[in-house]
Amino acid sequence: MNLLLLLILPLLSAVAILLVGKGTASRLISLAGAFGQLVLVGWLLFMFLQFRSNTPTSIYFEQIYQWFPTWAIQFHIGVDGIAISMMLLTSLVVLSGILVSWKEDKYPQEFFFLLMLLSLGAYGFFMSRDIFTLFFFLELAVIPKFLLIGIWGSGNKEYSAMKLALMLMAGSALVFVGLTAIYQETHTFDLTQLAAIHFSQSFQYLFFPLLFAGFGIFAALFPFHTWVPDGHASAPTAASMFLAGISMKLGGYGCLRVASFLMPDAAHYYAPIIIGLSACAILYGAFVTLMQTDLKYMNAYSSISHCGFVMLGIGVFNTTSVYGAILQMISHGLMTALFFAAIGMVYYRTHTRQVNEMGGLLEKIPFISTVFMLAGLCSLGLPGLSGFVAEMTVFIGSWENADVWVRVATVLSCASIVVTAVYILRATGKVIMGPLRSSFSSLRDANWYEKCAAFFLLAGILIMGVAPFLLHYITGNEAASIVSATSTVMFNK
Amino acid sequence: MLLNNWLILKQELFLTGIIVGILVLWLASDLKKETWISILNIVLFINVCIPFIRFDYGNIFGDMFQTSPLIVFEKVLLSFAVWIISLFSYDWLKKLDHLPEFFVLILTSLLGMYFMLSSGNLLLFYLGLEMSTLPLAGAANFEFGSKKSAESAMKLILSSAFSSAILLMGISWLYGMMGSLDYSVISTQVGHSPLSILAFLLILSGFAFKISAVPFHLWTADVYEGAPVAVTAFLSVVSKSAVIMVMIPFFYQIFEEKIDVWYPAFIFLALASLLIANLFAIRQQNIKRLLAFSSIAQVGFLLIGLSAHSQTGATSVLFFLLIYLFSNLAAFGVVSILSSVYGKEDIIQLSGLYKSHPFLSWVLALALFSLAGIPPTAGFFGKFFLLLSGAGVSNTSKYWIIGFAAMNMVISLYYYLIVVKTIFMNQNPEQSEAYFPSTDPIPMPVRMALIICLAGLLVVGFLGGFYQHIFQLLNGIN
Amino acid sequence: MMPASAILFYIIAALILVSAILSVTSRKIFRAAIWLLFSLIGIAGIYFWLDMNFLAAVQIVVYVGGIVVLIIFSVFLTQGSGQSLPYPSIGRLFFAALVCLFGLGISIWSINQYGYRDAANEVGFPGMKELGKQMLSVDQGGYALPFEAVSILLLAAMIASIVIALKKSI
Amino acid sequence: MLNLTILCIILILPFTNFLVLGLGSRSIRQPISGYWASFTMLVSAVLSMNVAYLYFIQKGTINGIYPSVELLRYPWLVFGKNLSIDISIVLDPLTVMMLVVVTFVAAMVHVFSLGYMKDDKRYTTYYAFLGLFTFSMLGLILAGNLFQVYIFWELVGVSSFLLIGYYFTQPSAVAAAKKAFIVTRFADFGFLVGILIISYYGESLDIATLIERLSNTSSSQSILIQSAGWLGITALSWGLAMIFIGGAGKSAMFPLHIWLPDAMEGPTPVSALIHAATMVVAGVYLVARLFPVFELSHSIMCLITYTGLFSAFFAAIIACTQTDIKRVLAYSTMSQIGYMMFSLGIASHEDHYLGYIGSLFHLFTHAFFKSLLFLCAGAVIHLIHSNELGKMGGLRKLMPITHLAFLIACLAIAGIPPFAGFFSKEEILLASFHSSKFIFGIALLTSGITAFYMFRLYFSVFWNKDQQINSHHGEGTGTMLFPLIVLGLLSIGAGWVPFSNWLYKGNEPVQTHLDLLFSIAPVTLSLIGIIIANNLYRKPSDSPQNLSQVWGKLYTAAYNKFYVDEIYQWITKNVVFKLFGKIFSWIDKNIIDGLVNGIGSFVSNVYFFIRGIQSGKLQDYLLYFFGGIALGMIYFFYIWK
Amino acid sequence: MSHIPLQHILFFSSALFFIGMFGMFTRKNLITLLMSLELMLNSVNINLVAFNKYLFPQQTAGVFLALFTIIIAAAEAAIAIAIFIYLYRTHQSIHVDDASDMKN
Repeated sequence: MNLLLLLILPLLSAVAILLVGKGTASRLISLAGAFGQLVLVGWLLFMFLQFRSNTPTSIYFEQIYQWFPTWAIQFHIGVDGIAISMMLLTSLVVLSGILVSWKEDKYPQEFFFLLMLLSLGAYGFFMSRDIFTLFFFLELAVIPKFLLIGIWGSGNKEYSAMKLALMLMAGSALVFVGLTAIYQETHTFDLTQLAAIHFSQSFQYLFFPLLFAGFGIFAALFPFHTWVPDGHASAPTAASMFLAGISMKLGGYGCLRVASFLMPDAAHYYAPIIIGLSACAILYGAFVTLMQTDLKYMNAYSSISHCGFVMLGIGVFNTTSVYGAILQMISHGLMTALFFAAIGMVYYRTHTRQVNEMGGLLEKIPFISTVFMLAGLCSLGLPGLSGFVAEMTVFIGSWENADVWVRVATVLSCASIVVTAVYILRATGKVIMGPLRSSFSSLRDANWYEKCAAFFLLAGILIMGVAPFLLHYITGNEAASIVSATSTVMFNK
Repeated sequence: MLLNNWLILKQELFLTGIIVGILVLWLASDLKKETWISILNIVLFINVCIPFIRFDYGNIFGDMFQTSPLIVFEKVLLSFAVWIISLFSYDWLKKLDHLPEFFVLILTSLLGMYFMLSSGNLLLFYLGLEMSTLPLAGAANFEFGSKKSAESAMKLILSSAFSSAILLMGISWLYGMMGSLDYSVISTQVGHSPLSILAFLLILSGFAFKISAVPFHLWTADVYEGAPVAVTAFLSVVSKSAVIMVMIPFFYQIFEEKIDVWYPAFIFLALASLLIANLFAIRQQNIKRLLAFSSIAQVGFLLIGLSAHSQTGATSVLFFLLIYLFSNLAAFGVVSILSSVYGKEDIIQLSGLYKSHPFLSWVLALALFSLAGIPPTAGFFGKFFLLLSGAGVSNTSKYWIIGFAAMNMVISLYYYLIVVKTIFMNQNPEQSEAYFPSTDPIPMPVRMALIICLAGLLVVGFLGGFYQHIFQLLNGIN
Repeated sequence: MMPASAILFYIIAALILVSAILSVTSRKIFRAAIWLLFSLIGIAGIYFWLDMNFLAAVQIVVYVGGIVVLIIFSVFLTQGSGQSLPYPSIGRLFFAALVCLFGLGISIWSINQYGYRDAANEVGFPGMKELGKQMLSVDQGGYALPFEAVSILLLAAMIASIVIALKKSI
Repeated sequence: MLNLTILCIILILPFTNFLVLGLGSRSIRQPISGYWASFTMLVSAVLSMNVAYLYFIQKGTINGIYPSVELLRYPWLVFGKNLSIDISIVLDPLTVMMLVVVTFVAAMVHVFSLGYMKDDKRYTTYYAFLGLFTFSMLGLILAGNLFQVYIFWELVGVSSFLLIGYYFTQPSAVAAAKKAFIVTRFADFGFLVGILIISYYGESLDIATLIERLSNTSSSQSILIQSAGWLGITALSWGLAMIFIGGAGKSAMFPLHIWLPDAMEGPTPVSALIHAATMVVAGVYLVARLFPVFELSHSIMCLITYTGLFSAFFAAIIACTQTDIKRVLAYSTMSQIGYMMFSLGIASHEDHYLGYIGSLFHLFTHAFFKSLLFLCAGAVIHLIHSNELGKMGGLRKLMPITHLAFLIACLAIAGIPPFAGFFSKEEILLASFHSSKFIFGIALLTSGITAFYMFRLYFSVFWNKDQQINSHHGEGTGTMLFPLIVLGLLSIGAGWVPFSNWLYKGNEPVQTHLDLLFSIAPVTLSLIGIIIANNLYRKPSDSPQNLSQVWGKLYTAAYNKFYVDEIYQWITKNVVFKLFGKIFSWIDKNIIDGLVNGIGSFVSNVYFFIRGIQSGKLQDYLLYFFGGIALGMIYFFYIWK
Repeated sequence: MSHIPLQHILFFSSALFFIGMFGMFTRKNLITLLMSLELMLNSVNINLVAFNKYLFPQQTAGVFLALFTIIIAAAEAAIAIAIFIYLYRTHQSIHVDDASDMKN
């Protein structure tokens, strides 16, 4: 299958939205586009599985085009299991994001256009095999994010949009310096070629922190996370879903695929710091979430906590933990998107996101409340839903490291499951349970599009939660190969 | 002189022809403004296309005047920018009392740049430099009725005269050491005596002034703010590009041996420009001033690229200049409309622009994003390659420099985003109606200019082949 | 024993410097213009002293006859000649003097460092005829191109000056 | 034949109920859903008994022991080479016993709920939740993989949450549900860490493998886990202690018991199912399951013993003072589970694991009589619409069958022969007698107190003063009476099951026999308790009140549950929220976010310090211009080279 | 003339240059600024001519540069004075600091 299709489709639908214009048409086009993406990714997955059994290589559907020969920059795309599963996540989130914002009536054309652009960036990022292209797609999403939050957001939206854009830009600035250094060291941007190169230790020690912190800002690594709460809280529903569901994964994926993968020595050297920060993010994020009363802030902070698991997995960097990190990326993507969708639906009806101003919604809007509850349960790691699978894999993985520091970090991270339960139940208890407020007595339950949106995400969560072996079938080997590839590089020196 | 020699000069000759033609037409007939403008736009477009008729390269006037594919390319860029400027200044030009004179001045300036680019000799270089500046000072005064315009003209002419006096002093000392003004002679015998360093510093300051690098930049903001938008655009795009284009052979070839002087100097200028300009730009209320500081910051990036002292560095600089041309002209195009509606250019007046003028809003926003270096706009590629080549030197602290520049990109993003925010997110002061009246349709030429710029700033970055082409043009530059 | 020409040079130089200093410090603008005039004439004298007659003539024609007159006219146009110029602030004076002295010091130091060959063999310097030929020559060492170019510059300058100076103010 | 299909049917039936009824909670009409669910559960129960028959009778022993049968193993989630979560179904005597108990009690509760819940709006949802619970509980007990246990452990937790919070419009129910979930979640944290420790050293998550490796003292895993340690405690003990915390949380052992009394906010049949018979004994089940491993660590066994013992005694005392019928039952549940727990703790090979057998036997019998008690209480509450003892009294005339069932259950729990409780308790007491006199003494005392408070309950509800109940019905519907009768019969008869023939440790059944002489003491003590209760509560009188005043502070403390809740509340409020939450969010807002904003505002305010450069005065510009050159001169002439 | 070392002429021209620069820094009247500027340009011309005469008498580049500088200076002066006059009309002042509306 031609991977370019996955770039062309969002681009075409974006252009079509711009050209066709007004409201309904743009909605339909974007829906068709998003659905097309899902189909394409599904088809890609199918082809991938078929090909993999025939020809075992590490990268599939590779395409290389010369782009800037002066710099040896190629437009090099290709996928493996991890990339495909991330793309699957993207397509699900985008589709449901579009469905959720079906009734967006402020500049719908532009709204859907920007969403399409965002999805383009995400696909491109995940399929890039050249870190220049990867960086290009990483930054591509800055404009849409800024505009989505700033124009369609709520609350202190301009501040949030600005903060988000600047912090992400700062992250990519760090990444950029790292990329520059890698290029000047090797004169190539190609990931496949870079993978075979062993950087000197001093080089790794110097530039790994830059790359990791840079991508870490995207992934809400602990001290760099403050864009997350404001950004997520102010963003419109679809943008929140995208931000938390996909955008933060770009960071995790980058940390894994670029930083740790290319510089395993440094990854090993800095592992205690990364692990410490991740454990801090996990527990700290959870405790801060406890104190939030705004639902979106809550979910945003809980995202910080959950993304800590991703970083923990990457920090520990063994087969299981990396696999756990990948699982957690996917799981968190689906779950947080669902949560934001549910919050959005609630907000759309009640016009408040303050936990204390709600109550008893289960009686009036059972569907949305159930979705809300399920998202919450997934977030607190209920077995049968995706969160459990991912978190447990990370725990097991990081426990495999017998270092005391890692052990302590792991136990602290495990402790977060309690705090998570506290805040999730507090929210569900206050929002959907309890006596119904009189002002909410005339709420109407979910519309078809909201149901569809929730359905897609829920399906993902449930499939992953009930049958994690399916995902293992797609990505398990890749996680192992990432770790083993780097360990051979490490020990060859 | 043979015909061939004249053909080498064809761009200059055609431009001179235009100038003379304008004067003749001005004296001989009484054309309407619209006619003037359309004729000029067509002629300027032809001016852009002239070299494509036939490519002639060579040195004439005893190597005083040189052309090469690179120089022709650079001239095309400059004349293209002038064409765009004349397109988008349509509204302003229509109201201008002295339209032919204005064009005479602008085109003389362009001619000066042609000479400067083609110069093989410091005399012609100096002449070209002055020729490109002095008429502009006059043109800066063409916003008659504005006190600011006169002030900016005064500041421009006095500070540029001051800088050229200093530059000239440097040239004179250099002459005293070399005994010749020819580049070919100078490049072979640049010494390392203190006087040569001093002379070189003075010359460098002249360049730094023209490209408005910190701390030689202080005239920039004031002049940009006061001058008519067309002149500001010309100053910020054409003048600056021309000088930077000259700097490539100047420092890479003629003063190559002086690299241990100009490399640290460039780095200092670059970092200072980035930092100071960004810090100033953050708080600007006037969009022309903002763009002035932004252009200073861009110079910081350009200097980092220039400091690379390699063919790739030069390529990145030229590539970036092209992108900068599109982005900045797009921004100024929108500003010129703003200016012609209000007579002033405060950022706050862009409030709610999106409601009334989505097209203008997108153009301005994308232009600013391109200046900020954010994909998918071309500015991303431009900056990426500039900094990437800047990291190609063998200097231990190069990554600090790149990191500093990268962090400055973040700061710069802030003020660009403020404008974008104003366009898209601010409410109109009057709830009912757009602050920016949408009654007047955008005139055809302006629309055309904006579309060209928009296409340019969206597409150019992706053209890897084009980059390669520039790279080949620069063969032999180190 | 210093030859007369040398003494002449020092006298002219001193005259120029003194009048230049007076020109930049005089409180009366008209006097400043006159001191400038002296200074420029002195420079023409230096050219004569250097045997550069053509240049000296140009100096007198352009500067003395042109620019200074222009300056004096503009003084008349812009203000009464009797008006005293305001004092600059002491700090500014001091600082400017400091900076200039620093610059001068550095220049003199570096000029001193640079070992100029002593006055070279007295090859006959091209005369006015030669200069004229070179001015319009298109070959090596010819200045036809700048000559033509500068004419366009002058044209533009003229047009600019006319437009600007004749424009009625707001 | 014993095969996967039959077990799958048992498992899938409740799960299908959950799915179908949950999804169709609005379209499936009221009676249909209930009847369908009850029918399927009855089928499940019958099938389970069939399984028990097949396992114990038909298949029989091999070399004197009942072999464990692995019917299913599918790698569900693979973690690297050694560890994987295999979804598995393993049958061994313990499992089969639990299977029977769970399905049977669940079926009874389903049937009972037909009547009890018939007026409820979310009737179908209720059955869906019940289905989920039953499924999870079955998954838990059938698990052959430690992590699978954890998975279903969590799932039963969430079903418990859903069912406790079933009346979600009542804030108290919501609070109770949250409390139940969070407290058990806290315990699960321990469980998780325990799993991590044990699996890391045991290099497996499979229970059988773990037991095999760890109990074989010469295996490398065993040597490692015994030698590794932290803070002077071996890794094995750490792991087991952590796992026990998990079990203690679920089984409401002190100090993690606080959720159980509050959990009574749920519908009463739910309490009968989850908080009396099945879920709360999961901790006991877990310890029993891993008993061969627990056995290895003496200190942990002690921990189990004393936790259980204290909980039993502690809960019994509180139960004497409570006035809410369900709370009394809840504390009695806690007390009984404490019994089971300490009994497990004292089991050793010296007395042929009598404690182990006794514990599980008690689990078995307790399931019946305690669920019966709850269902009776449910029937009463259904009539009275209140939980308060003060509003009840004299109900024996109105609801004779319930009365009889309740009496049977009370006698059973009080350990009066020949009711079921007698046999199981007897074994526990015997084991404790063998173990330590102190434990025996406490256990005996507790047993007496149990009899007292159960009969206090009984008399208060069914005797005492006659309440004016203006109700058109006395007994509930037939569907409510049927389970009472069945369970009543079982409460009488369950003790006669030859339990120790089927479920034992070691190579052969333990010959338990009734030592009548030994039984005298506990039975007498129980009778004394009953008599005291009779005197105090049979007729309305002031004596209970006087008595409580005599006890004074102790009574108040017990009435207030010894202030454990308050301590927890103080900790949550002051430590979790005020200390961590507040401080962290303060840090986040002020330091981290403040730093980001601070950098931002610093950068944007530097302008005000440097704006003077751009003064608008030309000559300043020129000065700066030359200053730039001068800087270059200084650098190149003085610093450079 | 050969008795005068080249250096002396250069010192002299440097002095003139910095006198002019001093004027640029301190004078407040725009026209006096222009005068100072002319001094600076003239000092350069002296330099050029002296170099040409002393060191490279066989060619004429210095003289020509000086010549063109004079011409350019004239053009510059013309435009500058026109601008000053216009500025005087708009600002009613020729004081350089009066024209500082644009600043930060």
